[in-house]
Amino acid sequence: MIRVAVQPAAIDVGAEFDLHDAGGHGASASFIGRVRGDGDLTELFLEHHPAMTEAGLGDLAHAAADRWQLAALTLIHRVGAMAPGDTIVLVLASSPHRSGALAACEFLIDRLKTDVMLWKRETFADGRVAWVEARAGDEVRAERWNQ
Amino acid sequence: MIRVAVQPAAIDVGAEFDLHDAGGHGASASFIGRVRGDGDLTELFLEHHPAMTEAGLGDLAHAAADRWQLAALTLIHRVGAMAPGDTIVLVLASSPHRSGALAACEFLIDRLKTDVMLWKRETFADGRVAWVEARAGDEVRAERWNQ
Amino acid sequence: MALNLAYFAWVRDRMGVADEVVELPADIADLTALLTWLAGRDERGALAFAEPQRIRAAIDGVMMGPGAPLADAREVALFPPVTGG
Amino acid sequence: MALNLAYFAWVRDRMGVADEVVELPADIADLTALLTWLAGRDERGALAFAEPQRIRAAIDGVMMGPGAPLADAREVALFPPVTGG
Repeated sequence: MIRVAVQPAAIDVGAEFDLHDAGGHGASASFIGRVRGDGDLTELFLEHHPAMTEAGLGDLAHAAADRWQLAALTLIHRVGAMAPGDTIVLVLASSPHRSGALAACEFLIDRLKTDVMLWKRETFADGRVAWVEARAGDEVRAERWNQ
Repeated sequence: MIRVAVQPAAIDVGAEFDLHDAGGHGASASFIGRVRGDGDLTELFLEHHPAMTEAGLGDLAHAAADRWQLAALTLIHRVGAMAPGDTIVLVLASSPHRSGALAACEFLIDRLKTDVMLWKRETFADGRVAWVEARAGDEVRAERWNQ
Repeated sequence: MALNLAYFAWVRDRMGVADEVVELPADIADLTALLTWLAGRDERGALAFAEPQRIRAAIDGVMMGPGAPLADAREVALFPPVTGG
Repeated sequence: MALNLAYFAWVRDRMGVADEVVELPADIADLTALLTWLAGRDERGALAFAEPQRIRAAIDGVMMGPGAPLADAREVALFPPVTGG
């Protein structure tokens, strides 16, 4: 089962785990990314492209499911306005053995930082607003998976 | 917060996530291992050493927390008799950024398969009982972390 | 040639609009030429596209490199490197 | 020298007991010698320790290699390679 979603609503991590785990897979790896409140951040806004963002996540999900023969995969990205502590992204990958689940999880979080149309904008307590700059290290991590 | 447990009781994954996530960490990675029902397996029994198993898990947990500067770590291994679908092991690692959480999670699951005093015994529908043999690949995966 | 342009993140902020339809001169054949043309067209274009190496593009929903031809393109999306996850 | 031995997994199955106290001959100085002595002592020992390369050991709670000396040891745990996780 592959489940991909781009949603403005809060990600219900517990419900997603339950849905994903219905198969009782041998090994499940997850990654959860949350909004950090560093430097008096008050809002994180995630901009997306209505069609291309979901298509990009879907492409990554299918690539991972094929490469590691996954039994189940959940890939959910929140968009719009979020507060510190909110879950931005949830990756859940399951396979009979641990290596595939762990590798797929890491691949997905690395690649969605460089391949999917999403942009972060930060608003701080003093009113300052800034678009987050892409990090060179993210490109390096994402590139590893092509080797 | 480091939480390590060796327990005969079922692992309550949702409750452990809630406990672990109380800090609202930037990045959380998890690994869940479950009993697979391959080949008509009816019971998986995990034998442990009362003192050394928990000490071994504790040593690994502290090594990971130090190496990746983790904000929180949960490492729970079930022992005794289990049925297909039951959770054997739960690893939860959190850090401000994704790389530490993901690496710690993988390190812990790799190393606990070679460094911690636990032994699996399988019982099948036809009454056959067999101790699981250690796999050479597990040694190779565990050894990577010393490089 | 009429072309739909869509802008995202700070490219949209600097252009002041989320999308527009432009009438492209016949000699603008690829993405690099399009960015140069937009940067020279007006002040907001100069602000948004002064550093073309910081711009990424998709043609009709597919990510493309700077040399990609515009022939038959219906929509070009222009945006900074992505920062999701 | 009196020494506590503890067995786990199939080592325990083959030895028929989970632990025992043995009176060790004076010339049994390290783990390798202990395994050879146990394998030669009786039939269950021969069954459990015929392949010493398949045995792992801990002395007083610390994992040790085959050359580890037994001097001052109170308990030696003998077991197959672990298979948790």
